[in-house]
Amino acid sequence: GENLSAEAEAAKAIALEQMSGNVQWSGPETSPAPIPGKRIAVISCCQAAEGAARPARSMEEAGALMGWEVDVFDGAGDPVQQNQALNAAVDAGYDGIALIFVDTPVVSDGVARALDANIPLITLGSLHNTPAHIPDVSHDWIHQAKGIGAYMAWKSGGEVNALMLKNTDLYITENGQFKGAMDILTDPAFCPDCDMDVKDWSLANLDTQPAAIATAALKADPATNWVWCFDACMSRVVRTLIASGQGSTLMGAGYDCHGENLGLIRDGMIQAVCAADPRDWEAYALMDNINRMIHGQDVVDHGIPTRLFDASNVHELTEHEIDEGWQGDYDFRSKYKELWGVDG
Amino acid sequence: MVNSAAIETQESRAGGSPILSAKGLSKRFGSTRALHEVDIELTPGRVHALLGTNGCGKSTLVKVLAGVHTADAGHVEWHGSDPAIAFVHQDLGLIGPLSVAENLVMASADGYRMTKGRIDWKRGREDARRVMQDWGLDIDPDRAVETYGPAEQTMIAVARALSSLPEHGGVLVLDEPTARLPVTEADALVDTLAELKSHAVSILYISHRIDEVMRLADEITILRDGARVYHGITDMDRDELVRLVVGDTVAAVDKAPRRQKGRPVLQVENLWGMRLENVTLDVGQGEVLGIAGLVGSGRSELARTIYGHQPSLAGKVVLNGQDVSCASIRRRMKAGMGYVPQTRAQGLLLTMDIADNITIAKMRDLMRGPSISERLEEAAAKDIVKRMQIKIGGLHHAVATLSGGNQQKVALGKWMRRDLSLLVLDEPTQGIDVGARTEIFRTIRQLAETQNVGVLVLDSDLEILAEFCDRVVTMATGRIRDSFDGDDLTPAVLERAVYGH
Amino acid sequence: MATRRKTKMTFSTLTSRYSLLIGLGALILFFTAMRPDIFPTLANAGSIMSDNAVLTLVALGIMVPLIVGQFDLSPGFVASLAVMMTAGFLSEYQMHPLLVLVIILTVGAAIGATMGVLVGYLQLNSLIVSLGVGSVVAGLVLLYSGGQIIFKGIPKDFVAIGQTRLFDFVPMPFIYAIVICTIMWFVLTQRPAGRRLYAVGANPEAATLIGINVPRSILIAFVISSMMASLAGFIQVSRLGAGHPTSAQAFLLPAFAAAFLGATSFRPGFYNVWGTFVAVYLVGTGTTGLFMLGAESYVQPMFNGVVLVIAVVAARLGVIRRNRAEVAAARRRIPEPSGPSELQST
Amino acid sequence: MATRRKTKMTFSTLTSRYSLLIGLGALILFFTAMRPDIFPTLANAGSIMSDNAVLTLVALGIMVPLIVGQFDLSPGFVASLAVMMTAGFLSEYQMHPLLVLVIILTVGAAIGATMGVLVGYLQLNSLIVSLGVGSVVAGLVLLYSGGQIIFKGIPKDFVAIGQTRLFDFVPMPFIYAIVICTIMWFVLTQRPAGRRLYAVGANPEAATLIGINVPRSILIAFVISSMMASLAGFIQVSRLGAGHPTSAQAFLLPAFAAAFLGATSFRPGFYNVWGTFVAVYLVGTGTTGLFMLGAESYVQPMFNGVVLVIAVVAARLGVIRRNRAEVAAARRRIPEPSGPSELQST
Ligand SMILES: Nc1ncnc2c1ncn2[C@@H]1O[C@H](COP(=O)(O)OP(=O)(O)OP(=O)(O)O)[C@@H](O)[C@H]1O
Ligand SMILES: Nc1ncnc2c1ncn2[C@@H]1O[C@H](COP(=O)(O)OP(=O)(O)OP(=O)(O)O)[C@@H](O)[C@H]1O
Ligand SMILES: O[C@@H]1[C@@H](O)[C@H](O)OC[C@H]1O
Ligand SMILES: [Mg+2]
Ligand SMILES: [Mg+2]
Repeated sequence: GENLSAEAEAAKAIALEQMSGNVQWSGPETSPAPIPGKRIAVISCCQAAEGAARPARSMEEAGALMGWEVDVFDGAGDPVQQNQALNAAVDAGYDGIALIFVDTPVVSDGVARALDANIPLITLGSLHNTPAHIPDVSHDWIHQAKGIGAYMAWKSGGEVNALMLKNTDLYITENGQFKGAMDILTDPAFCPDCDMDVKDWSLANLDTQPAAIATAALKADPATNWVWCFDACMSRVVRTLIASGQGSTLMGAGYDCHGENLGLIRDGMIQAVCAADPRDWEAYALMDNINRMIHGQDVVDHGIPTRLFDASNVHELTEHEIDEGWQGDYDFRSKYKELWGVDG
Repeated sequence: MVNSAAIETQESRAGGSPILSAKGLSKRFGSTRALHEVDIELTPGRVHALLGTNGCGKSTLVKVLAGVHTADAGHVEWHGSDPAIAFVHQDLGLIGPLSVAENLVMASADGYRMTKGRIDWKRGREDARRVMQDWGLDIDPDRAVETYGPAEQTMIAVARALSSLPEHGGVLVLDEPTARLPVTEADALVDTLAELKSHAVSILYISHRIDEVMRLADEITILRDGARVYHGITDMDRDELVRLVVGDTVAAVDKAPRRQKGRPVLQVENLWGMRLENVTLDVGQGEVLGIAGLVGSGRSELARTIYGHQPSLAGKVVLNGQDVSCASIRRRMKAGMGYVPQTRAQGLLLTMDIADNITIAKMRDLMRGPSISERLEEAAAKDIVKRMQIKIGGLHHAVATLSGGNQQKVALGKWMRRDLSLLVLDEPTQGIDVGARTEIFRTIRQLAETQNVGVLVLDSDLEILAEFCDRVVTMATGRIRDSFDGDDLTPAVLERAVYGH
Repeated sequence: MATRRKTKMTFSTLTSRYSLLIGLGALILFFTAMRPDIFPTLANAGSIMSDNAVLTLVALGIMVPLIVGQFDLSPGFVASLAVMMTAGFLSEYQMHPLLVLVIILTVGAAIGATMGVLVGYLQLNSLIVSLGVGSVVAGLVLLYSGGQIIFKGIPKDFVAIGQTRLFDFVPMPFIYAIVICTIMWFVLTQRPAGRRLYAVGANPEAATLIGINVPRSILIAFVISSMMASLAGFIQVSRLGAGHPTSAQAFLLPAFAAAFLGATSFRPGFYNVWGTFVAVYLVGTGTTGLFMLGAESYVQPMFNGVVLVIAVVAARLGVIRRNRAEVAAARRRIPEPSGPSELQST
Repeated sequence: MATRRKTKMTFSTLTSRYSLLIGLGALILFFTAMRPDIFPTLANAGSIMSDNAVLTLVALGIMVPLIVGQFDLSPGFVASLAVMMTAGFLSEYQMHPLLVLVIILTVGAAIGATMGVLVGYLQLNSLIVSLGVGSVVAGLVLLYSGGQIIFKGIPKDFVAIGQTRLFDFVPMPFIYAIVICTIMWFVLTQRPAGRRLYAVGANPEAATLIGINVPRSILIAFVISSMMASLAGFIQVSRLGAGHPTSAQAFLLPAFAAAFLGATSFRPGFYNVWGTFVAVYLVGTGTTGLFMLGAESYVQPMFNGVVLVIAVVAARLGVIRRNRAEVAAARRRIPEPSGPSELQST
């Protein structure tokens, strides 16, 4: 029963496409057999963040299947410590190193040493930024972000008045999540009447700044109908807005689809949509690519899917997925076991 | 050193049974023996004086009694129940930022007065005002203690202790209460204490002022290096008592002939300050000029202003013909000034070691190449320690661990390393024992005579001033009143000039 | 000290004593003038009250060690532990909130007591002890939470504790803050126990000499600080309805800033309850107002910094002005040609 | 002060004076025993040296205000500003690194001078001033960078300044740190100027009375601290190859921890260069060692906390043990034990 403008219809099409759970395997069909006993160092940007801790756990899980020893290092959100961990991993002679949400340029000292030492190095969540020959396994961030932008345009009939809470610490949030959403929101073909108020914040102030900005900005401009930032930020914003009795007419758009945020969406608490990526799957894909690199082969694209969830399709997730995150609507675990010729 | 076996211990004259007896108290600080098997008893209605040179352990004994230090051995026994005991500690134990009234109530036996669960500030303030009036002190109970000068603070501490004693009985321990008091106030305090005897108060009294002790004490205990070397009644004469305390005879003061003042090193011209009014005076080369006056007469402000530690409002300070009125302390030092402030803590780097404190005022002569030579530094420090007879555990012990008197010697000693033309000393011998006091003044005179240093001494002890100074001026309410020299300069004359009797 | 009432107050003493309050007033007027439509509303006042209540508790807490002359750098970590324990116990074991409160206050007290013993009795440096203990507590938070947010199973009526507004206006957390401020003010200024804390901070040796148990005072101060941090964590969960493992760590610097700022007002030179309270709300109001004006995020830290510096400078200028007045008064005594005194030479 | 050589040292004095060094040794032995294959390698030693060199500079910097009795809470922000300016100027304007260095040192000096004037000459509380100024600087960083990381266009040979290892072993940043430590040690202990700084910290009033310009000393201390923070930021960029706007803020607490820890060793009771240096590397070695043992992430903060507390406790127990030994020796000299002291306090 919606009466949508042509632009909004166009946006809707993009969004709907990303909301369906129609996933096909488009990854590799073969993989070299893992050589048992390899040691892999996983350096996580910050184990205190669920979005990084979750794939770290899955890498341990996959490593166990492959007969590998996987050690997780916590970079504690600090590039200095991340670099220190990277150096330690190089010095300890690991057979492969994985970085989770650690931007390679920010730890270029350790990266250079790893490359010098010919240790396979791969990232999750660093886009394909410099240096180009460090592969990243994660999904297509821009594509996914366009879905979010389109969803926003669609749901407000092409009249988005958004507070964009842009985190500035990570390359992918800026050049993936933010860029993709803005691509749609600033495109007159989808969003002719859209108005975005962009506010920066940094992870150091995750617990204070986004919420403070949001409460004030919302009062200053009651016409604001969207607030945008990734899930960890969104949940803090939502909870603070609710605590201060605000936000009844507001919608929230986030990334990651953590359990907490899916709960907010289901309960109609401000957040309306989130964009999920199967981070466990990405972890398996990363281990698969490291396996290839150890064998001296090229990495391959694993065709990681993404999906948008809102109140209309959140019920399609299992209880387990609400706790542990979306699993990609595909039994990737069996697929990788098959590829690696292992079982467990 | 006197052979301690030669010192007899007399039994005290019977005077009622003791209320408190300490037996075999021993206390060490690192390698320093502060107390060694000391026995002492306090008896109601009697004043027990505790004497001894600087660092012999007097304050340590007081702190053991107060429970601040735990003795390594020995014990303290109370006879009778629930004694009220009040202290005037050597460093007073006042809380500077808090008001006089609060300092009083906080430490009083019954503490804060409460009304309906709250502190009754009004009553506390009134009580404090009354106490101040009782002791004839012009002190505002609302003001922070730290805004008062040392003499007033001492009186606050004394008033606090006295007011917390019961009508009858109780124990009062005073650790050099008169060191910072001018003679009139000191006399008044001694009178008060004498009166307390009739209220059956047991008093432990520490002082370096032998005359006070002679007047007040019923029995005395003398410590040397932490050990008791004498205990008995005060039936000896002054010189004998001094000999017992110092362990040696103090040579009769060499009545050096008063000297004519030479070319002036310091000229103060029409100086005005917060309290100073049109002060004009000068100090000649090699002259020791004393300033006498009541508390609050502005002596210390004059000293501070001359040294540049407090700005003047108008007028001139001229040193060796050079106008230094607007110069920094550093420049005045370079021009030849030295200064020892009246508050000891202001003159010392308490947490730093003794050698540092002695050498900090002049390091140029300690350099070996680009760095300070440890050997030269230690030699320099050792030299001063020897010259000033400072009792130390080691050159690298913190100054804070020295006894009060020895700290004072360090504060003064550092100036001996500089080329001085004027030395300003504000109460230089407060808390210094009789033997050392003479030594210090001898050193000062020597400095004046052999090196032509002009010395400006502010001291509340008029006898000392009369003895050692070439000339003494008196101050009252910020003004210079009289000047005495030659044969006019006697303690009696000074007393009349200062106190008007 | 508390004996100030009688001192005659000049206008300049008054303004310097209440500079923070004046600053807060000025800020409110300014933002009201700028955004008369949205700033001076009950709803906005309510959210400012609510948003800063938890910080108020942490700031009051650290103030107590500051009063006895010690630093407590741990409250952010202790509050985080309380956040995670509160959320965890409520959701996992369905404990009664009161029981949870008792448990986390006990844990807080134990942490505070640990620091208090190390600082008070062993006489260790409080900065290093509280940093060390805080670091261990941070580890405990990670251990307990694994970095995960706890959001499920937090009962509705528990959240009501933090989100209800009295008369649709005054948020409960603000009321808790006010109540605790009042109690602390009472104890610190009207009870001997509080006065002794100030004595310990001003001069521990002298305090010892007048029979105050300095180590115990320090112990108590740390216990209070940690318990306040725990309480703050508890209320934080009820406000937000979830437990974020790092949410309370951000309180550290603002809490110190508030306590320092507070010491410039009301009772200048002493850490005091109402100064701290107003300081928290001064900065909080500024933050909200600035963002309402659409300020970029870099403006907020700059504003905070400038407020801090202005407040201390203003307090200092008050003192300088008073001294000047005294000097001027003294000058008036000097007879006419007070200039270069060449009148007389010896 | 500098003169400790001659004092006779007992075994227990030695162990307590060098407890940090002993701790570092013990840690190295422990990790070597646990991971003999990977821990005790030249490469790993090099990495540890390199990874902690920047922190060393910040810690040495804040030590100077600590010596004059003041706190500088700003160096994390100042270092961040230096990081962003260095990265920005190199990449945007292709400036020569030396020019960049001169500029950021000048900016650092200006920031330090601002704090120094406020603290030294206006006699404002250093905690609040440095927090305030630091906060303003944090705003500047955001303003300049928009929070963005700068990593493009940082020249290779600039990065070499931070990443080269001499003889494939000793990293350049470590060499800078050692050189600066040595200079600072020399000035602080061997030159009158250093003595005077300690004197200011011990008693500013007494320092004034012996002709030391206390305000200027404080000014200088803040200037040094800020310049060291700037230098640290500069080297940080060359080490990491990018400018991260908040990466240097994490230095604040570890830098203080190192300075405090350092003051328990070498010259116990005084902030000192080599103590600080060893403290940084003690904690840094622990971090890497724990990584190599594959410890869970919660272990890291706990380890740091425990090290801090143990270090101060050990230093303290050293003192207490010394006193005990002396008391015991004294007792033995006392002819007859006079029983337990049943002292009574008032
Ligand atoms: N806290 C301490 N630490 C180390 N040594 C101390 C300490 N307190 C006192 N001493 C030492 O104990 C000895 C006795 O000191 P005490 O203060 O009792 O002397 P005193 O008789 O009161 O001297 P004065 O007349 O100068 O006040 C001195 O050598 C002093 O250096
Ligand atoms: N450097 C200073 N500058 C200004 N005022 C000071 C300074 N030092 C102390 N005062 C003030 O001077 C007063 C005490 O004066 P002072 O020290 O001269 O007292 P005093 O020694 O008892 O007096 P006098 O020396 O005249 O007998 C106090 O009010 C104190 O606050
Ligand atoms: O979505 C991302 C989140 O998962 C990660 O933890 O932090 C950065 C975000 O961009
Ligand atoms: Mg004494
Ligand atoms: Mg005086």
